[in-house]
Amino acid sequence: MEIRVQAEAFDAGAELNRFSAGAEGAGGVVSFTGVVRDLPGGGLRAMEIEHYPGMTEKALTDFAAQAMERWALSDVLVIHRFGALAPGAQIMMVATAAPHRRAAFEAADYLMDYLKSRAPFWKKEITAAGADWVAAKAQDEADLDRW
Amino acid sequence: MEIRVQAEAFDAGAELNRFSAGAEGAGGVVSFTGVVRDLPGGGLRAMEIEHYPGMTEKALTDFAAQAMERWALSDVLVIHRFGALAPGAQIMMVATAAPHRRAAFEAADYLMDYLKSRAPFWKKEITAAGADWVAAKAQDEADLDRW
Amino acid sequence: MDILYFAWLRERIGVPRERVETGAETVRDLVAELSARDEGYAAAFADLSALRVALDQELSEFDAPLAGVREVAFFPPMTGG
Amino acid sequence: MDILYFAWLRERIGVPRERVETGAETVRDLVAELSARDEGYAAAFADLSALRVALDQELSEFDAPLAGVREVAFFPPMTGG
Repeated sequence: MEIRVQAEAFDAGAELNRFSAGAEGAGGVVSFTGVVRDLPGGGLRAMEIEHYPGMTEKALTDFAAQAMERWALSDVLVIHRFGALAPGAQIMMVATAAPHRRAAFEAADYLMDYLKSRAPFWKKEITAAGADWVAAKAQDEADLDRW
Repeated sequence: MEIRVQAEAFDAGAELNRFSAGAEGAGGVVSFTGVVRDLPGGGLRAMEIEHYPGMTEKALTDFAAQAMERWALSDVLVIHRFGALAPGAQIMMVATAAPHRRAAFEAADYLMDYLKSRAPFWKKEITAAGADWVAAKAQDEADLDRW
Repeated sequence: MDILYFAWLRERIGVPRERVETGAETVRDLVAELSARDEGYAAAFADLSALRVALDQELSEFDAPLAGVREVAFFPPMTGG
Repeated sequence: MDILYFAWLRERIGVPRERVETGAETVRDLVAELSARDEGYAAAFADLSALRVALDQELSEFDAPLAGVREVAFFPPMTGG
Protein backbone atom coordinates (compact mmCIF):
# COMPACT_ATOMS: atom_id res chain seq x y z
CA MET A 1 0.00 0.00 0.00
CA GLU A 2 1.54 3.28 -1.07
CA ILE A 3 0.04 6.75 -0.65
CA ARG A 4 1.74 9.84 -2.04
CA VAL A 5 0.60 13.45 -1.88
CA GLN A 6 2.98 15.64 -3.82
CA ALA A 7 3.42 18.84 -5.83
CA GLU A 8 5.73 17.16 -8.36
CA ALA A 9 4.58 15.59 -11.60
CA PHE A 10 4.72 11.80 -11.80
CA ASP A 11 5.15 9.37 -14.69
CA ALA A 12 1.96 7.28 -14.72
CA GLY A 13 3.46 4.63 -17.00
CA ALA A 14 6.56 4.19 -14.88
CA GLU A 15 4.41 4.06 -11.73
CA LEU A 16 2.15 1.44 -13.32
CA ASN A 17 5.11 -0.75 -14.24
CA ARG A 18 6.73 -0.42 -10.83
CA PHE A 19 3.43 -1.14 -9.08
CA SER A 20 2.67 -4.17 -11.29
CA ALA A 21 6.14 -5.61 -10.78
CA GLY A 22 5.70 -5.42 -7.02
CA ALA A 23 2.18 -6.85 -6.84
CA GLU A 24 2.69 -10.47 -5.81
CA GLY A 25 0.10 -12.95 -7.03
CA ALA A 26 -1.92 -10.41 -8.95
CA GLY A 27 -3.72 -11.59 -12.07
CA GLY A 28 -4.70 -8.10 -13.05
CA VAL A 29 -3.87 -4.47 -12.42
CA VAL A 30 -6.33 -1.63 -12.90
CA SER A 31 -5.16 1.97 -13.05
CA PHE A 32 -6.98 5.26 -13.24
CA THR A 33 -5.16 8.44 -14.20
CA GLY A 34 -6.91 11.77 -13.83
CA VAL A 35 -6.02 14.56 -16.24
CA VAL A 36 -6.65 18.33 -16.04
CA ARG A 37 -9.23 18.99 -18.72
CA ASP A 38 -9.35 22.36 -20.43
CA LEU A 39 -12.65 24.26 -20.14
CA PRO A 40 -15.20 23.81 -22.94
CA GLY A 41 -13.91 26.25 -25.56
CA GLY A 42 -10.47 26.41 -23.91
CA GLY A 43 -9.04 29.19 -21.78
CA LEU A 44 -7.97 27.30 -18.67
CA ARG A 45 -4.60 28.67 -17.55
CA ALA A 46 -4.20 26.38 -14.58
CA MET A 47 -6.03 24.17 -12.16
CA GLU A 48 -4.93 24.98 -8.66
CA ILE A 49 -5.33 22.24 -6.12
CA GLU A 50 -5.43 23.07 -2.44
CA HIS A 51 -5.30 20.37 0.17
CA TYR A 52 -5.22 19.81 3.93
CA PRO A 53 -1.74 18.52 4.74
CA GLY A 54 -1.91 15.75 7.28
CA MET A 55 -5.60 14.99 6.87
CA THR A 56 -5.09 14.25 3.17
CA GLU A 57 -2.56 11.48 3.79
CA LYS A 58 -4.73 10.14 6.63
CA ALA A 59 -7.88 10.07 4.50
CA LEU A 60 -6.17 8.43 1.50
CA THR A 61 -4.60 5.82 3.77
CA ASP A 62 -8.02 5.10 5.30
CA PHE A 63 -9.66 4.69 1.88
CA ALA A 64 -6.90 2.37 0.70
CA ALA A 65 -7.14 0.30 3.89
CA GLN A 66 -10.93 0.08 3.50
CA ALA A 67 -10.50 -1.11 -0.09
CA MET A 68 -7.93 -3.74 0.99
CA GLU A 69 -10.39 -4.96 3.62
CA ARG A 70 -13.40 -5.03 1.33
CA TRP A 71 -11.77 -6.70 -1.69
CA ALA A 72 -9.09 -9.37 -2.02
CA LEU A 73 -6.35 -7.06 -3.27
CA SER A 74 -2.63 -7.64 -3.66
CA ASP A 75 -1.79 -3.96 -3.43
CA VAL A 76 -3.05 -0.39 -3.75
CA LEU A 77 -1.30 2.77 -4.99
CA VAL A 78 -2.62 6.31 -4.69
CA ILE A 79 -0.78 9.41 -5.93
CA HIS A 80 -2.41 12.84 -5.78
CA ARG A 81 -0.82 16.15 -6.67
CA PHE A 82 -1.47 19.62 -5.31
CA GLY A 83 -0.48 23.09 -6.49
CA ALA A 84 -0.94 24.70 -9.90
CA LEU A 85 -1.40 22.24 -12.77
CA ALA A 86 -1.52 23.06 -16.48
CA PRO A 87 -4.27 21.71 -18.78
CA GLY A 88 -3.31 18.19 -19.85
CA ALA A 89 -1.28 17.56 -16.70
CA GLN A 90 -1.90 14.45 -14.67
CA ILE A 91 -3.59 15.24 -11.34
CA MET A 92 -3.71 11.85 -9.72
CA MET A 93 -3.50 8.15 -10.14
CA VAL A 94 -4.96 5.11 -8.45
CA ALA A 95 -3.83 1.55 -9.12
CA THR A 96 -5.17 -1.69 -7.70
CA ALA A 97 -3.78 -5.20 -8.14
CA ALA A 98 -5.82 -8.31 -7.41
CA PRO A 99 -5.94 -12.03 -8.15
CA HIS A 100 -9.29 -11.43 -9.90
CA ARG A 101 -10.11 -8.63 -12.29
CA ARG A 102 -13.50 -7.66 -10.91
CA ALA A 103 -11.98 -6.97 -7.48
CA ALA A 104 -9.33 -4.73 -9.05
CA PHE A 105 -11.95 -2.82 -11.08
CA GLU A 106 -14.36 -2.35 -8.20
CA ALA A 107 -11.67 -1.28 -5.74
CA ALA A 108 -10.26 1.32 -8.16
CA ASP A 109 -13.76 2.64 -8.89
CA TYR A 110 -14.47 2.82 -5.14
CA LEU A 111 -11.21 4.62 -4.40
CA MET A 112 -11.96 7.18 -7.10
CA ASP A 113 -15.40 7.91 -5.65
CA TYR A 114 -13.89 8.48 -2.21
CA LEU A 115 -11.05 10.57 -3.60
CA LYS A 116 -13.52 12.79 -5.45
CA SER A 117 -15.79 13.59 -2.52
CA ARG A 118 -14.14 12.62 0.75
CA ALA A 119 -10.45 13.46 0.43
CA PRO A 120 -9.64 17.07 1.44
CA PHE A 121 -8.74 18.53 -1.96
CA TRP A 122 -10.27 21.59 -3.55
CA LYS A 123 -9.89 22.64 -7.16
CA LYS A 124 -9.77 26.18 -8.46
CA GLU A 125 -9.89 27.07 -12.13
CA ILE A 126 -7.68 29.95 -13.18
CA THR A 127 -8.66 31.72 -16.41
CA ALA A 128 -7.96 35.15 -17.94
CA ALA A 129 -11.26 36.25 -16.36
CA GLY A 130 -10.25 35.25 -12.87
CA ALA A 131 -10.38 32.28 -10.55
CA ASP A 132 -13.32 30.04 -9.69
CA TRP A 133 -13.58 27.29 -7.11
CA VAL A 134 -14.93 24.13 -8.71
CA ALA A 135 -18.27 23.15 -7.19
CA ALA A 136 -18.80 19.61 -5.95
CA LYS A 137 -21.05 17.60 -8.26
CA ALA A 138 -24.23 15.95 -7.03
CA GLN A 139 -23.32 13.02 -9.27
CA ASP A 140 -20.05 12.46 -7.39
CA GLU A 141 -21.95 12.40 -4.13
CA ALA A 142 -24.51 9.99 -5.60
CA ASP A 143 -21.70 7.73 -6.85
CA LEU A 144 -20.66 7.16 -3.24
CA ASP A 145 -24.02 5.57 -2.47
CA ARG A 146 -23.05 2.64 -4.66
CA TRP A 147 -20.73 1.25 -1.98
CA MET B 1 -9.02 3.09 -31.54
CA GLU B 2 -6.10 0.71 -31.65
CA ILE B 3 -6.24 -3.09 -31.62
CA ARG B 4 -3.11 -5.22 -31.52
CA VAL B 5 -2.80 -9.00 -31.46
CA GLN B 6 0.82 -9.98 -31.12
CA ALA B 7 3.28 -12.60 -29.89
CA GLU B 8 5.75 -9.96 -28.64
CA ALA B 9 5.81 -8.61 -25.12
CA PHE B 10 4.67 -5.03 -24.64
CA ASP B 11 5.52 -2.34 -22.10
CA ALA B 12 2.24 -1.55 -20.33
CA GLY B 13 3.56 1.66 -18.81
CA ALA B 14 4.87 2.99 -22.12
CA GLU B 15 1.59 2.04 -23.81
CA LEU B 16 -0.40 3.80 -21.10
CA ASN B 17 1.64 6.99 -21.49
CA ARG B 18 1.40 6.95 -25.27
CA PHE B 19 -2.34 6.26 -25.15
CA SER B 20 -2.97 9.00 -22.55
CA ALA B 21 -0.95 11.54 -24.53
CA GLY B 22 -3.05 10.84 -27.62
CA ALA B 23 -6.46 10.88 -25.96
CA GLU B 24 -7.84 14.32 -26.73
CA GLY B 25 -10.24 15.81 -24.22
CA ALA B 26 -10.02 12.92 -21.80
CA GLY B 27 -10.39 13.68 -18.10
CA GLY B 28 -9.44 10.17 -17.14
CA VAL B 29 -7.77 7.04 -18.41
CA VAL B 30 -8.47 3.56 -17.09
CA SER B 31 -6.19 0.66 -17.85
CA PHE B 32 -6.37 -3.03 -17.14
CA THR B 33 -3.30 -5.24 -17.48
CA GLY B 34 -3.68 -9.01 -17.29
CA VAL B 35 -0.80 -11.04 -15.89
CA VAL B 36 -0.05 -14.78 -16.13
CA ARG B 37 -0.59 -16.09 -12.62
CA ASP B 38 1.33 -19.08 -11.40
CA LEU B 39 -0.75 -22.06 -10.25
CA PRO B 40 -1.60 -22.31 -6.53
CA GLY B 41 1.57 -23.84 -5.10
CA GLY B 42 3.58 -22.94 -8.19
CA GLY B 43 4.68 -25.20 -11.02
CA LEU B 44 3.37 -23.36 -14.06
CA ARG B 45 6.02 -23.52 -16.78
CA ALA B 46 4.10 -21.54 -19.35
CA MET B 47 0.68 -20.35 -20.35
CA GLU B 48 0.17 -21.03 -24.02
CA ILE B 49 -2.35 -18.87 -25.76
CA GLU B 50 -3.90 -20.02 -29.01
CA HIS B 51 -6.02 -17.72 -31.09
CA TYR B 52 -7.95 -17.54 -34.34
CA PRO B 53 -6.03 -15.16 -36.61
CA GLY B 54 -8.39 -12.92 -38.50
CA MET B 55 -11.39 -13.48 -36.28
CA THR B 56 -9.47 -12.27 -33.22
CA GLU B 57 -8.76 -8.85 -34.72
CA LYS B 58 -12.34 -8.66 -36.01
CA ALA B 59 -13.86 -9.52 -32.64
CA LEU B 60 -11.65 -7.10 -30.68
CA THR B 61 -12.41 -4.32 -33.16
CA ASP B 62 -16.14 -5.03 -32.80
CA PHE B 63 -15.97 -4.92 -28.98
CA ALA B 64 -14.02 -1.65 -29.05
CA ALA B 65 -16.49 -0.12 -31.53
CA GLN B 66 -19.41 -1.23 -29.35
CA ALA B 67 -17.78 0.36 -26.32
CA MET B 68 -17.18 3.62 -28.24
CA GLU B 69 -20.85 3.63 -29.22
CA ARG B 70 -22.17 2.84 -25.78
CA TRP B 71 -20.05 5.25 -23.76
CA ALA B 72 -18.69 8.73 -24.50
CA LEU B 73 -15.07 7.70 -24.94
CA SER B 74 -12.11 9.61 -26.34
CA ASP B 75 -10.23 6.46 -27.30
CA VAL B 76 -9.80 2.71 -26.76
CA LEU B 77 -6.68 0.54 -26.82
CA VAL B 78 -6.60 -3.27 -26.79
CA ILE B 79 -3.41 -5.35 -26.87
CA HIS B 80 -3.56 -9.14 -26.56
CA ARG B 81 -0.66 -11.56 -26.86
CA PHE B 82 -0.61 -15.14 -28.08
CA GLY B 83 2.01 -17.91 -27.87
CA ALA B 84 3.87 -19.23 -24.82
CA LEU B 85 4.00 -16.84 -21.86
CA ALA B 86 5.97 -17.30 -18.65
CA PRO B 87 4.39 -16.80 -15.19
CA GLY B 88 4.39 -13.11 -14.38
CA ALA B 89 4.29 -12.09 -18.05
CA GLN B 90 1.72 -9.59 -19.21
CA ILE B 91 -0.95 -11.24 -21.37
CA MET B 92 -3.06 -8.33 -22.42
CA MET B 93 -4.00 -4.75 -21.80
CA VAL B 94 -7.09 -2.63 -22.27
CA ALA B 95 -7.15 1.15 -21.89
CA THR B 96 -10.07 3.54 -22.18
CA ALA B 97 -10.01 7.33 -22.12
CA ALA B 98 -13.11 9.43 -21.48
CA PRO B 99 -14.18 12.90 -20.41
CA HIS B 100 -15.83 11.32 -17.35
CA ARG B 101 -14.33 8.65 -15.14
CA ARG B 102 -17.37 6.41 -14.79
CA ALA B 103 -17.53 5.97 -18.58
CA ALA B 104 -13.85 5.01 -18.70
CA PHE B 105 -14.30 2.49 -15.86
CA GLU B 106 -17.43 0.91 -17.27
CA ALA B 107 -16.07 0.63 -20.79
CA ALA B 108 -12.85 -1.04 -19.61
CA ASP B 109 -14.83 -3.45 -17.44
CA TYR B 110 -17.13 -4.23 -20.39
CA LEU B 111 -14.22 -4.80 -22.76
CA MET B 112 -12.60 -7.20 -20.29
CA ASP B 113 -15.79 -9.24 -19.98
CA TYR B 114 -16.02 -9.56 -23.76
CA LEU B 115 -12.33 -10.35 -24.11
CA LYS B 116 -12.64 -13.11 -21.52
CA SER B 117 -15.56 -14.96 -23.07
CA ARG B 118 -16.14 -13.76 -26.61
CA ALA B 119 -12.74 -13.21 -28.20
CA PRO B 120 -11.28 -16.36 -29.81
CA PHE B 121 -8.40 -17.05 -27.41
CA TRP B 122 -7.78 -20.31 -25.59
CA LYS B 123 -5.37 -20.79 -22.71
CA LYS B 124 -3.38 -23.91 -21.98
CA GLU B 125 -1.38 -24.44 -18.81
CA ILE B 126 1.93 -26.23 -19.24
CA THR B 127 3.32 -27.93 -16.12
CA ALA B 128 5.85 -30.69 -15.47
CA ALA B 129 2.85 -33.07 -15.35
CA GLY B 130 1.63 -32.13 -18.82
CA ALA B 131 -0.67 -29.63 -20.48
CA ASP B 132 -4.25 -28.66 -19.60
CA TRP B 133 -6.66 -26.46 -21.43
CA VAL B 134 -8.11 -23.86 -19.11
CA ALA B 135 -11.87 -24.30 -18.74
CA ALA B 136 -14.16 -21.33 -19.23
CA LYS B 137 -15.57 -20.04 -15.94
CA ALA B 138 -19.31 -19.78 -15.32
CA GLN B 139 -18.56 -16.50 -13.51
CA ASP B 140 -17.05 -14.98 -16.65
CA GLU B 141 -20.16 -15.91 -18.59
CA ALA B 142 -22.36 -14.47 -15.84
CA ASP B 143 -20.32 -11.24 -15.89
CA LEU B 144 -21.42 -10.67 -19.48
CA ASP B 145 -25.06 -10.46 -18.40
CA ARG B 146 -24.27 -7.20 -16.66
CA TRP B 147 -24.20 -5.32 -19.96
CA MET C 1 -15.75 -24.96 -47.44
CA ASP C 2 -12.88 -24.56 -44.96
CA ILE C 3 -13.33 -26.05 -41.53
CA LEU C 4 -11.09 -24.89 -38.69
CA TYR C 5 -10.60 -26.41 -35.26
CA PHE C 6 -9.07 -24.78 -32.20
CA ALA C 7 -7.75 -25.74 -28.76
CA TRP C 8 -8.64 -29.23 -27.50
CA LEU C 9 -10.96 -29.78 -30.46
CA ARG C 10 -8.02 -29.25 -32.82
CA GLU C 11 -5.96 -31.71 -30.80
CA ARG C 12 -8.71 -34.35 -30.83
CA ILE C 13 -9.50 -33.98 -34.52
CA GLY C 14 -5.77 -34.01 -35.25
CA VAL C 15 -5.69 -31.21 -37.83
CA PRO C 16 -6.09 -27.45 -37.49
CA ARG C 17 -8.09 -27.15 -40.71
CA GLU C 18 -9.48 -29.14 -43.58
CA ARG C 19 -11.40 -28.51 -46.76
CA VAL C 20 -14.71 -30.30 -47.20
CA GLU C 21 -17.28 -30.50 -49.95
CA THR C 22 -20.67 -30.60 -48.31
CA GLY C 23 -24.32 -30.07 -49.05
CA ALA C 24 -25.12 -29.56 -45.36
CA GLU C 25 -27.77 -26.90 -44.90
CA THR C 26 -27.03 -25.98 -41.30
CA VAL C 27 -24.09 -26.19 -38.92
CA ARG C 28 -25.89 -29.02 -37.15
CA ASP C 29 -26.12 -30.96 -40.46
CA LEU C 30 -22.40 -30.43 -41.03
CA VAL C 31 -21.62 -31.69 -37.54
CA ALA C 32 -23.69 -34.82 -38.24
CA GLU C 33 -21.78 -35.39 -41.48
CA LEU C 34 -18.40 -35.00 -39.76
CA SER C 35 -19.46 -37.18 -36.81
CA ALA C 36 -20.44 -39.95 -39.24
CA ARG C 37 -16.89 -40.13 -40.55
CA ASP C 38 -15.34 -42.01 -37.66
CA GLU C 39 -15.28 -42.40 -33.89
CA GLY C 40 -12.71 -39.64 -33.41
CA TYR C 41 -14.98 -37.03 -34.99
CA ALA C 42 -18.04 -38.51 -33.26
CA ALA C 43 -16.33 -38.24 -29.86
CA ALA C 44 -15.06 -34.72 -30.53
CA PHE C 45 -18.55 -33.48 -31.44
CA ALA C 46 -20.44 -35.60 -28.90
CA ASP C 47 -21.34 -32.65 -26.62
CA LEU C 48 -22.26 -29.57 -28.64
CA SER C 49 -22.98 -27.61 -25.47
CA ALA C 50 -19.21 -27.69 -24.88
CA LEU C 51 -18.52 -26.21 -28.31
CA ARG C 52 -18.93 -22.91 -30.09
CA VAL C 53 -19.09 -22.19 -33.80
CA ALA C 54 -18.09 -19.22 -35.92
CA LEU C 55 -19.24 -18.70 -39.52
CA ASP C 56 -16.89 -16.57 -41.58
CA GLN C 57 -15.24 -15.42 -38.34
CA GLU C 58 -18.47 -14.35 -36.67
CA LEU C 59 -19.84 -16.22 -33.62
CA SER C 60 -22.96 -18.11 -34.66
CA GLU C 61 -25.39 -20.86 -33.66
CA PHE C 62 -25.55 -24.55 -34.52
CA ASP C 63 -28.92 -24.01 -36.20
CA ALA C 64 -27.54 -21.32 -38.52
CA PRO C 65 -27.73 -21.96 -42.28
CA LEU C 66 -24.49 -22.54 -44.17
CA ALA C 67 -25.56 -20.99 -47.48
CA GLY C 68 -22.76 -18.76 -48.77
CA VAL C 69 -20.47 -19.53 -45.85
CA ARG C 70 -16.81 -20.13 -46.76
CA GLU C 71 -15.21 -20.70 -43.38
CA VAL C 72 -16.63 -22.64 -40.43
CA ALA C 73 -14.70 -22.78 -37.17
CA PHE C 74 -15.41 -25.05 -34.20
CA PHE C 75 -13.87 -24.50 -30.79
CA PRO C 76 -14.46 -24.75 -27.03
CA PRO C 77 -15.67 -21.73 -25.03
CA MET C 78 -13.10 -18.96 -25.19
CA THR C 79 -10.74 -18.18 -22.34
CA GLY C 80 -9.10 -14.91 -23.28
CA GLY C 81 -8.09 -11.90 -21.22
CA MET D 1 -7.85 25.15 19.77
CA ASP D 2 -6.61 25.58 16.20
CA ILE D 3 -9.17 26.44 13.57
CA LEU D 4 -8.31 25.90 9.90
CA TYR D 5 -10.10 27.17 6.82
CA PHE D 6 -9.75 25.91 3.26
CA ALA D 7 -10.69 26.93 -0.30
CA TRP D 8 -13.26 29.75 -0.61
CA LEU D 9 -13.89 29.69 3.12
CA ARG D 10 -10.21 30.48 3.72
CA GLU D 11 -10.43 33.33 1.20
CA ARG D 12 -13.58 34.79 2.81
CA ILE D 13 -12.30 34.53 6.37
CA GLY D 14 -8.99 35.96 5.22
CA VAL D 15 -6.68 33.64 7.16
CA PRO D 16 -5.81 29.96 6.71
CA ARG D 17 -5.78 29.28 10.45
CA GLU D 18 -6.20 30.90 13.80
CA ARG D 19 -5.99 29.94 17.43
CA VAL D 20 -9.08 30.46 19.58
CA GLU D 21 -9.91 30.01 23.22
CA THR D 22 -13.43 28.69 23.43
CA GLY D 23 -15.80 26.95 25.75
CA ALA D 24 -18.02 25.82 22.88
CA GLU D 25 -19.41 22.36 23.51
CA THR D 26 -20.20 21.42 19.93
CA VAL D 27 -19.07 22.47 16.48
CA ARG D 28 -22.37 24.28 16.06
CA ASP D 29 -21.66 26.31 19.23
CA LEU D 30 -18.22 27.18 17.90
CA VAL D 31 -19.73 28.31 14.59
CA ALA D 32 -22.18 30.52 16.50
CA GLU D 33 -19.30 32.06 18.46
CA LEU D 34 -17.30 32.76 15.32
CA SER D 35 -20.33 34.14 13.45
CA ALA D 36 -20.96 36.56 16.31
CA ARG D 37 -17.53 38.17 15.76
CA ASP D 38 -18.37 40.16 12.66
CA GLU D 39 -20.28 40.18 9.39
CA GLY D 40 -17.46 38.49 7.49
CA TYR D 41 -17.58 35.41 9.68
CA ALA D 42 -21.38 35.49 9.79
CA ALA D 43 -21.55 35.52 5.97
CA ALA D 44 -18.94 32.78 5.61
CA PHE D 45 -20.85 30.49 7.96
CA ALA D 46 -24.34 31.51 6.84
CA ASP D 47 -25.08 28.25 5.03
CA LEU D 48 -23.75 25.28 6.95
CA SER D 49 -25.12 22.86 4.34
CA ALA D 50 -22.43 24.24 2.02
CA LEU D 51 -19.69 23.46 4.55
CA ARG D 52 -17.99 20.42 5.97
CA VAL D 53 -16.08 20.04 9.22
CA ALA D 54 -13.19 17.85 10.31
CA LEU D 55 -12.20 17.31 13.94
CA ASP D 56 -8.57 16.38 14.43
CA GLN D 57 -8.37 15.60 10.70
CA GLU D 58 -11.38 13.27 10.69
CA LEU D 59 -14.59 14.24 8.85
CA SER D 60 -17.30 14.96 11.41
CA GLU D 61 -20.71 16.55 11.99
CA PHE D 62 -21.75 19.99 13.17
CA ASP D 63 -23.44 18.45 16.19
CA ALA D 64 -20.28 16.65 17.30
CA PRO D 65 -18.85 17.54 20.75
CA LEU D 66 -15.55 19.43 20.89
CA ALA D 67 -14.26 17.93 24.14
CA GLY D 68 -10.62 16.97 23.71
CA VAL D 69 -10.44 18.25 20.14
CA ARG D 70 -7.29 20.19 19.24
CA GLU D 71 -7.86 21.00 15.57
CA VAL D 72 -11.11 22.00 13.87
CA ALA D 73 -11.16 22.51 10.11
CA PHE D 74 -13.97 24.08 8.08
CA PHE D 75 -14.17 23.79 4.31
CA PRO D 76 -16.53 23.46 1.35
CA PRO D 77 -17.38 20.00 -0.11
CA MET D 78 -14.25 18.37 -1.47
CA THR D 79 -13.44 18.23 -5.15
CA GLY D 80 -10.49 15.88 -5.46
CA GLY D 81 -9.62 13.26 -8.02
